[in-house]
Amino acid sequence: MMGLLLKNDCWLIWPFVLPLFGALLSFLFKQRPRLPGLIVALLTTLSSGVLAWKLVRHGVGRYDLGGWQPPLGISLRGDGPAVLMVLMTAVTGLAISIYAGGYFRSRIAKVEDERRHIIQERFFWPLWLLLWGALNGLFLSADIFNMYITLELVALSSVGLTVLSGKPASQVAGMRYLLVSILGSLSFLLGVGFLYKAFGSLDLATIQAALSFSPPVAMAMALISVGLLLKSALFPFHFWLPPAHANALAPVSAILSGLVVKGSWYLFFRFWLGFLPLIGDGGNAVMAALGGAAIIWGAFQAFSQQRLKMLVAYSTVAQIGYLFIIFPLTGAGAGPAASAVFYFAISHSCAKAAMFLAAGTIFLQMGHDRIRDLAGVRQLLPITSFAFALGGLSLMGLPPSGGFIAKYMYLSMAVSQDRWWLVLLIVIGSGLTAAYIFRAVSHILSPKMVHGQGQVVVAPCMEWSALALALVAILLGFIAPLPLALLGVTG
Amino acid sequence: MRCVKMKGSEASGKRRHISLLSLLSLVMLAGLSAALAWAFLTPGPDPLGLAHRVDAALAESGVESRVTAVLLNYRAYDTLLECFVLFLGVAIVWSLQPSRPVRQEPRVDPVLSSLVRLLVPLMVLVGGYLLWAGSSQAGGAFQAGAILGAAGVLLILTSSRLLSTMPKGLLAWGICLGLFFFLAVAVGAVALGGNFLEYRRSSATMIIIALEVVAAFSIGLSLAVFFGGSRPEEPSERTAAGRPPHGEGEEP
Amino acid sequence: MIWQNWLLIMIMLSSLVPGLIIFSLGESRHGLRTSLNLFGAITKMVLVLVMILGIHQGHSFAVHLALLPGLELVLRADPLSALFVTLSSILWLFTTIYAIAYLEDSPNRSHFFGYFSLCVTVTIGIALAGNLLTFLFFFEMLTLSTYPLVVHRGTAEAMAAGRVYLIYTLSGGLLLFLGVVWLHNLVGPVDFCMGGQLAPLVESHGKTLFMIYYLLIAGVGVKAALVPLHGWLPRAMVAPAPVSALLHAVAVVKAGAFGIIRIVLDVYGLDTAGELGLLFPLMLLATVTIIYGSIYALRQDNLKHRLAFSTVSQVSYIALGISIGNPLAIMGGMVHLVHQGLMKITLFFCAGNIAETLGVHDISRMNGVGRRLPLTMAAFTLAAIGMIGLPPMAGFVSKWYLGLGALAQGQGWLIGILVLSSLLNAAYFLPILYGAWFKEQEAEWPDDSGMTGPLECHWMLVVPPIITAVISLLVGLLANSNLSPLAWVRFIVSAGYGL
Amino acid sequence: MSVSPTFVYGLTGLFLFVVGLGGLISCPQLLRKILAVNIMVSGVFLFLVTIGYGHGVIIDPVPHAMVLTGIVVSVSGTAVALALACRVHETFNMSDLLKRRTRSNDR
Repeated sequence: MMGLLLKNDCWLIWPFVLPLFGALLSFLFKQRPRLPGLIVALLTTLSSGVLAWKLVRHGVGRYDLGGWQPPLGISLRGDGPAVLMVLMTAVTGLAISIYAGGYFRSRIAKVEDERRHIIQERFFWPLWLLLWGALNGLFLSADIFNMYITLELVALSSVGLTVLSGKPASQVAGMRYLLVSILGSLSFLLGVGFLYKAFGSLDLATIQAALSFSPPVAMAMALISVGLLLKSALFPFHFWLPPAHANALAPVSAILSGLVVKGSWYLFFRFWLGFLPLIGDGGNAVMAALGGAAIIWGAFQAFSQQRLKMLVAYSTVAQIGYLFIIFPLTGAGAGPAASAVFYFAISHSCAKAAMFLAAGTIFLQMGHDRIRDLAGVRQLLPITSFAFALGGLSLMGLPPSGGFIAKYMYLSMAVSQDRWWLVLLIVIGSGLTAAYIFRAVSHILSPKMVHGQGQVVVAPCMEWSALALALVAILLGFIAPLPLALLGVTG
Repeated sequence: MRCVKMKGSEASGKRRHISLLSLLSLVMLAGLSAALAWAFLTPGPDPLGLAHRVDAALAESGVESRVTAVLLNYRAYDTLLECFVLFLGVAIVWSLQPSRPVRQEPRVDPVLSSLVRLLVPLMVLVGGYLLWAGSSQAGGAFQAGAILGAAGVLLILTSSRLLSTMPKGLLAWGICLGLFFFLAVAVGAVALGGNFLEYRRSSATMIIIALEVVAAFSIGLSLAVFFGGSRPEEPSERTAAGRPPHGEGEEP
Repeated sequence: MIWQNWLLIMIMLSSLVPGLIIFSLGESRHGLRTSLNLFGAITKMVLVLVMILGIHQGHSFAVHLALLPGLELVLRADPLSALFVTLSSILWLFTTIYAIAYLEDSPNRSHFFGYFSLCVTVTIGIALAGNLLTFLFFFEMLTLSTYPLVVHRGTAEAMAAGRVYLIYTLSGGLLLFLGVVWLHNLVGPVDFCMGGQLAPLVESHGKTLFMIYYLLIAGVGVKAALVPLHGWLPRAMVAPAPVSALLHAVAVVKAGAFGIIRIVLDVYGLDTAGELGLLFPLMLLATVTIIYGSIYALRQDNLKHRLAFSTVSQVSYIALGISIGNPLAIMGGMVHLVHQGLMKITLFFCAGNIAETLGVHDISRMNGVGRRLPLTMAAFTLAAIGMIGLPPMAGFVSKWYLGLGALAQGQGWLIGILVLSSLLNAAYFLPILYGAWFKEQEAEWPDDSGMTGPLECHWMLVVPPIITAVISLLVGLLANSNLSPLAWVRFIVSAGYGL
Repeated sequence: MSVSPTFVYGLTGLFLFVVGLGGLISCPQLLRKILAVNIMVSGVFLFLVTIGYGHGVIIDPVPHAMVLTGIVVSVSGTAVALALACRVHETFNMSDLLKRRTRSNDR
């Protein structure tokens, strides 16, 4: 019986079944939700790892849920990109989970208002595990209506996590986030309706095989794109993101910036590539123009922020741009473009999550995150400061880091396809990124000695998990052939 | 005087500005509706849809109602996730910490309470019927769940402490029960050698009915909890409630 | 063979591992930190010696790591890299010794020595880079590992200098990056080999190669402080003296100059570069930098600033030698890599001593220093004379070969430049020497530490400059012996060009 | 092309979607925004239902199932939105997100 549960194809279900199960458990064990939460996080990570291994060994996995083949039933599809995203979620998610364990403990121990922190922890775990499961379900889904439901799950749990901090700013941000999210989902759902009307199927592969141009299809594509862009916070739809990401609890900020935006972007990428024959250069150019605007605008905003978490949040706005400027480069074959953009996505996920975790630790220690007044953090929290700097290194795309590899691939493709305006954009974007990162890092790593900062109040696991994540971002600068080999498993 | 005048002109300028904006959005909305109508009305490919496939597989599904077959057999995974959306809603509503004490016990209206006494059993009955009908015609777990939820809402209206006076944890278990059962069925199918959520032909009907019953119960409970609007306070919390969330150490 | 591959990695690790351990050490672990530093430095020297012997016997050393499919990180030891590695590892040892004493009571030493070791590791990486990508890889890392050293003091001035440094070097890094990517796109991965591999493309892609060349040169030119990209260098003088010494003599500026050598000789190749007309502009740039740096050095009163502009001027000899494009001139340029390093590090050690022991920073207040710090000033004098290029010092050897090469290439006017530069060098060094030795002390030293005795200050501050000064004398005196840098450079050039 | 009820329902659904969108954009009050979203939701569902009636006799049950699922999802969303709106209202003692901005501008 155990054997049957661990059959080859079965590995596709565990990355979302386990967290869903864990969400229920941690919801019920409200006295100590941390324990089931951490155990399930570990198991989910393991199962994601095994899934990746199975993918390399046996090729693309398909799984017909309920035994019904599509288009009647729903199927899961574990190809390279999907499994890579699952793996990314697992690595980032595990580190965030470990961080969260220490984070809530430190807060409960620190502040007199401990009841509220206990309640926050109690609901953090179910919401976070549900989000994790929903993300995995989203990545593995091959059915467009199923994607809608997973999107909703992701959106709702993100909103729940955003408002968990309970402070007024996060409530307003969460409200706006929720409305934008629902609007995006509805647009997506209407698009799904049009697609079903045009193709009589909800299976993405079936639809893409039968693809031909007609007004309903164009409308569906437009609705789905706008819906997903709203959720991915691409400029000019980014307005909701910075307050939501910056005002959330530290692990939540990391989850939102590192993982959640990747979910809707991933769907967008799949749809867009599948419908590429219908879209043509015009649509790609529009995406790249929006991406470029995001890079420039986000960087300027990040540079002018006074708060560390706001800076990191605006940095997310800017980095999302890189996920979209890839589209004009798909002209010479989707393979290399996918490699570049997915590599960018996974390194950004690790780096950004590490930076948000580090920023949260700094916040907890200092009681504020005004960039100007952060001198002396290095002495109190050397590991955290180092983690922040390493994450920044990867964002800037300097070697050795995953960001460097991604930037190399981007530039290489842009040069080889003679897209000089993209080259210029990437170069300028890198310069601006370096500017705002160093603005923060120069204060955090400032050698100024500051006395009387008091005792270190954060748990060691908070510092080390952020560092581990940052080190993964660095490590990605050396092991690129492995993730790319995984990504290349398609068919 | 001049000052007032300026203020007036400023205000009118503002108004003009706003009206221009709303005009613009009106134009855009009109354009959107035109585009939607165009996309809807132009003949495109007109596929058959999945109706015939659903019909062809109906014999194996274990139920006679096509919609129920889709919901709880062919696309049961969607339904599973949808139940999790409900659960998620409950978790979020409960996680929102009240910033002022829970509202006062409402004055109990004698008409309402007698109506409730009359209505609730009837609603439970109707819910049961809908459940039973679901396997062959319109109806099913969600409709039944909605009726049960409405019954719950009525009960809460007559006694707002109803949710908090329930035994500790029972509510949470009740909400999770349907999900646990659903997950157990899904994973159990794998353990028995099938696919996730794959029922054997012989037991399909029974499983689906059981699923419907449990799901209807959980759905009804969740809907009633939504109406409650916040986490029912536990006895230990009563004193802590009402603190505004502006404590120090919060991230501003 | 296995050990040959491991050797290069060990050379890298010999400074990386102590560096990482030092990062985690507490501030008070002075003894352990010192022994780790010295252990690393000495181990590295021994390993480098083994490597040189191996190269001499015809072994080849290379390590490969695939960064991307078809794109490798390559560490390879060829004679040119051996030259730079040797220079770096020897000077690192002395700088470490010096820094231990220099920073004796200052805060944040763990941080300082951690980045210090990291910086040397990265420099060694630059030296051993076997292809352009690897060079870029370490070149960018160098920026990051030196930045904390530049801002080490943490003052507002230091932070501002660090900002300027970053703006210059990161922009340069971006240009270099773009150039590398573009070139890779054209020809695939570019390995360093004498003569380059771009000759077949001159016909078809001349213009592109032209543009890539300027991107690359601009990228490395920032670190090499070519005018007008030199602005960061004088400002970076706010760093502690050992850092300045390291920046000027070993790491940053040298990495830039080394990059110019690699790009011109090993990526483009002299012939291709000549054919594309790329050498002459570089030559002009180098001459302008030489004169500009010297003139500005004259105008500085702060000793370290004068030395900084002197560096701007002197490092361009290397670029000049390469751009003349004649084997003799290349020899002159390459050997100046070593000679300038030895002399400049001596000068900075001495400047640090004077500042540390007497609190004197300005040249106008240095009158009579020679009597107070005779050993330091003796070392300073040797190095300064070498810089001016008087025989038989090291600087003379470099300039001699540069001149020979220029004549052989028919660029006689460069002799005039060399002479002018030497005169300017003399003009800004001799007054210092004169004042220090022959003038009377005018006022109390601002901050005399009062150390007297057989050695004028801490022995670890005095011994390194003396040794480097003596070495710089010896490499000039014994230039013709088989062990001199000149002999090694001749070996490199004759292997590549058949002298 | 004969005007069948299906077309009317479908167009109505799409129109409701647009109306709701307009409301969502133009109404500053949170409660109205939530109501507007619900109008949009109804529009989408109406549209989805009409898809199933494309071929006369055989009615496609899949869009129906989609609508049923969608209803539950939207109920959850609405519940969360309402609960959150209550909290925002309690915290700021106001009913919309705009008012706070204008108030602070007035000062």
